[in-house]
Amino acid sequence: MDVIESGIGELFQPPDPDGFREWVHTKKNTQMKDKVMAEHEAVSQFVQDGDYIGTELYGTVRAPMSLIREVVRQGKKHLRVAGQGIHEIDLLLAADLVDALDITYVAWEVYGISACPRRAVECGLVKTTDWSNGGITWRFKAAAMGVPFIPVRSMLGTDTLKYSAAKVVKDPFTDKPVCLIPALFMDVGLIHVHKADKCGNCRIEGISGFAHEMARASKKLIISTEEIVSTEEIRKYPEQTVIPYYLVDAVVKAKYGSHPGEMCYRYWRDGEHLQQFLKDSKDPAKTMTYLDKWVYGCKDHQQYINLVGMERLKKLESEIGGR
Amino acid sequence: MDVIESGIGELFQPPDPDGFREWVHTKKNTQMKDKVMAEHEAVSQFVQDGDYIGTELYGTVRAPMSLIREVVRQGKKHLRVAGQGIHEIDLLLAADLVDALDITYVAWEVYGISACPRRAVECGLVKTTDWSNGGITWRFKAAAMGVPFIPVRSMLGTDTLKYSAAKVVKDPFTDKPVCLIPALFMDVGLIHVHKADKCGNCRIEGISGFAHEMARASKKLIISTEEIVSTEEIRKYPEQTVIPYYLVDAVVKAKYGSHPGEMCYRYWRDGEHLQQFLKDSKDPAKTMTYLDKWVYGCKDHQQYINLVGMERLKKLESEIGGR
Amino acid sequence: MPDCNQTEFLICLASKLIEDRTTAFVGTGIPMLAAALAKRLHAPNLVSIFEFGGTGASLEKLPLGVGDSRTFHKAVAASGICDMMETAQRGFIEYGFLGGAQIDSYGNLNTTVIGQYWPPKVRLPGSGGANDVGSHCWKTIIIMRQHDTRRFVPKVDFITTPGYLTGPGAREKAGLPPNTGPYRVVTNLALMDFEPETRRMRLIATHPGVTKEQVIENTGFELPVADEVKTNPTPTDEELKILREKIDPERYYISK
Amino acid sequence: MPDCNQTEFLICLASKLIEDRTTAFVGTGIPMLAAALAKRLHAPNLVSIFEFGGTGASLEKLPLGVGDSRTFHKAVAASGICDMMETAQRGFIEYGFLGGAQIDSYGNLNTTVIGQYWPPKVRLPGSGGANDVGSHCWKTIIIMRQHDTRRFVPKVDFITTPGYLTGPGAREKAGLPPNTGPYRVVTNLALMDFEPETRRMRLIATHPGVTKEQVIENTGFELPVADEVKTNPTPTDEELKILREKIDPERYYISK
Repeated sequence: MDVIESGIGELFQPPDPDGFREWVHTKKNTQMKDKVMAEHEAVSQFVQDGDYIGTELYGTVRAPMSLIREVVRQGKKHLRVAGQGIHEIDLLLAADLVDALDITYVAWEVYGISACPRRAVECGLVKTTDWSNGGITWRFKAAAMGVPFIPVRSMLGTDTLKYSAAKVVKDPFTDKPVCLIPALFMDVGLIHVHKADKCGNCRIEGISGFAHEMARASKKLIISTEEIVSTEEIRKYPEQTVIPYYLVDAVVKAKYGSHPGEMCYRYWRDGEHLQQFLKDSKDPAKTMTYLDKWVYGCKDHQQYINLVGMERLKKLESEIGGR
Repeated sequence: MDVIESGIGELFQPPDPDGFREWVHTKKNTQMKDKVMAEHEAVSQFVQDGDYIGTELYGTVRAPMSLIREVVRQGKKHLRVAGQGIHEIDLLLAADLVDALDITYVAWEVYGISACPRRAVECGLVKTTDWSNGGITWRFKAAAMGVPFIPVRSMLGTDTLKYSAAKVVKDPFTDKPVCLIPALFMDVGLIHVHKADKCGNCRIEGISGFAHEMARASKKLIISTEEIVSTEEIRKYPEQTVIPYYLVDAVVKAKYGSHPGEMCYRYWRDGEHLQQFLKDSKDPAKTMTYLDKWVYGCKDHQQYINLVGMERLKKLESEIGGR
Repeated sequence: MPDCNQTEFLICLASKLIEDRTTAFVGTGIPMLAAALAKRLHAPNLVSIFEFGGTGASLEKLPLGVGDSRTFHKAVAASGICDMMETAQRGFIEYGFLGGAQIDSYGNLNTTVIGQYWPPKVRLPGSGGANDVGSHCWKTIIIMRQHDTRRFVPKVDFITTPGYLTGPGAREKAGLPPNTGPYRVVTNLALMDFEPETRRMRLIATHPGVTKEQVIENTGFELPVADEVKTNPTPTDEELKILREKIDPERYYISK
Repeated sequence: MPDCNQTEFLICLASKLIEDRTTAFVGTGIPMLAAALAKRLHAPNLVSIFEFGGTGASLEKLPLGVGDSRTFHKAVAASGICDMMETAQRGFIEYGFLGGAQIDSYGNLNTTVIGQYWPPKVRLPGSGGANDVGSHCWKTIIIMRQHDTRRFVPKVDFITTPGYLTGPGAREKAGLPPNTGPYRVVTNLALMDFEPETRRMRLIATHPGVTKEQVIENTGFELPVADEVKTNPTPTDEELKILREKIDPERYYISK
């Protein structure tokens, strides 16, 4: 099983299943206990300068926006970041908190392209390693499986592979080339869910994106949730638990925590807010004004919500599709 | 990435992701259409002599027993079989339909050990290749992922590996040995679920065992279901669909389809029936008497259910734990 | 040209490429509109698959992104990205839709950078799911809104997504699944396929009022021409009405 | 010996090895009873994990198998086998419970065949989840109901599940996760651990009325003896009452 090709991209977080196991064994608590805390406490306790962090799903859809705003507020520096990047990564980049990006897609879909990542990457301030969307998610999956890599049939033959840190080997069973994707064990995962109990057992409605994988790939895991439910309720439908408590370090209550993004079955995205930011992002000064108002200007998520206003939020609730 | 060790076990179904893809492309229909049919039709149309088949979960728990009885009734021969083996594999072995077993566990847990696999294997009638339970399930998972293998950290250093068809290689990322488990793409998968719509969108309550993986690893997939629900109901809670319709070839209505095994939240196992079979299994003649009565003697699942009797079934329903 | 803009023309043309009773891996933008239009017209049984987990949504309202709640509204399944990517990897998805900033004659696409890799002259969005779609779907349909020599280039700056790579057999040699690859290229000028022997892009139809020469002129590499070059059909009134009134009434896409 | 049978003694002893506030990978049989007993007495916060997906069940009723509905009754999660095996593989499970037909001095276990591999003299159940549990859990507790020289052998016919393989460092060399391996062996005669320098089984405590010599005599390999050999505690009346009345009232296991 010879290595045919090795991507030349930097591996910002090399796969280390044994290191992850050791961390779990010495630092992780498998006791079922109350982990509810304020976002300030969760972020200050579990995110450190230099950490490799990941966010799920992406900026306009069920993203842990209230947690990301808190990370920016606390000015956690020299972060290395993975994930689909839209509004959440823009905020980190605008606040100059990121050293390196494992990147797959940093645009705003229907709305266009944000200027934040372009500025950061084009002037060489932020290092990048590129992956396909499948590729980066399979990196989480490999970590979630507790193995150093998984084989996939993406990225082969392309510069996406060449500039990644994947490898191509000859499969010893079929003798055909396959791409090996290195596992991505993260220091911190941030995930926003519909329901969690106080111990961290979580439910997600609708698509689960890559929550299953990222939760399992994170040494430290902070959950924000629209709603806290009882453990009795969790125990009634155990098959609905996507993230079991033992993966979770902190549970933060954050109704409207995905705003300005959407939360399926709960509230629709705030298109006006998003498009305004996108416009502002073209101008570094206006980007800072946005941060001053919406992030630094709010002491916590509650103040942010007050600033958005209940009228707007009720409107967004009325705009989301039902079941 | 050198191969350090290769298991000497026979690979009864070598991994062939390209062959699977080609099969899907030319033989599988992605149209949403009515696939409800009688078990006789499903088995005669989709199971052939010599097929490699798999069953989920296992003999006493949410197993496709009505389908297995139909396979025995139709006398499908020279089967190669994977999966946890309890009552379902006993029936196939007792009827002398199996040439080869990818084996992980063939006992009856609390009840003891059935004589059927012992007889078949000890006299050399049935070839075996051993895997760990994780190992064989990861084979389904690799197939479900569409790749030729996945790396795991089980089986290393043991005879379980030596007599399997796994390989040990040096991981090119960490330089440590890992075990590569070859994908197991099956000809036929048989899965029993709680609810399905007529197109084959399936829901499972409680643990999902390895249904997700086996459904995706099967070229042909026959579903039996306790209940047929409307597609509207399926569309209301799309996150509950464990098996989407496009994987499914046939949907067979089979209330009490797991009998004598249990079906969580529906009916408890029929301990008396199971223990009687286990006793009978020690004696080849009595084993045949069992088959004559419970399999060959019933023209279909409905006759089997009539033979069991509603009184017994209602009692089993009353014995299962609620939510 | 009919009384519609180029985007509308593109969408209607792309929509017609989708056969009924199939699956399509649908990305942000024109693919969503094309799939929604096909579903309302000639392909009611089309199952659209979105990379973050939505399968078989009703598409009553136009999704604004590949993870939004409309991608699984009344869907038959809502799972996650790995499940969808692996569904494609196992060969279950017929059509994939792709776009790009640059394309070469083998259909290789660039959506990553203009210029060197890092730091780049222009940083583009990146692969997203494109590389996976282009690797695993049986037939990828490439949509390029601007057919010009800046975009149709002899060599893309970065191969984000594999077309036929360096020619016949190259995909298989690289380990990509056999018999996959670009199927059609739809642009604001014309429709192209890939010549089976050489795997090079070939002109097969032009839009009304567009000449072969115009297409060739706007292509930065040698573009073979099929023996018979057809004229692409103008969108019908019905198509335009549904597109404008039902699918994108807010004109997120079709006004561009 | 107290007024209880060997199985009951074993269960109570195994139960005491489980610390509170931990996770245990629970297999069919004695492990289920030991976990249920621990949960009702000294380890109310024990989270039991069953290989087919049950996590943190109430264990109000005794499961009859690792997939039955009691393994996830009022559980906090009910997923599938891959999730559970990978949870162990990632290092989240503290204790694993194993048994076997044969064991050697390094704690290697055989549950596959007696005699050659195929056709075997006696076909045993196979690995089931044992190999995975023994590979990934931090501490595996081995339960052997019959301590005799037929079962405690110099060389097992087949290494189904890894103990310390050939000695110190062998697990790591084979690629197994570091710092894992057999922790205790509980039998009908005694309690053994594994000597840290040699990784060989060592006698650390005998049951009441059992002598060191008896244990050594019934062990088919050289069995080192700890400096201080303790006497294992007799089950208390409370333990036996709970075991007989609450945990296994139908005597599926404890009558054996």
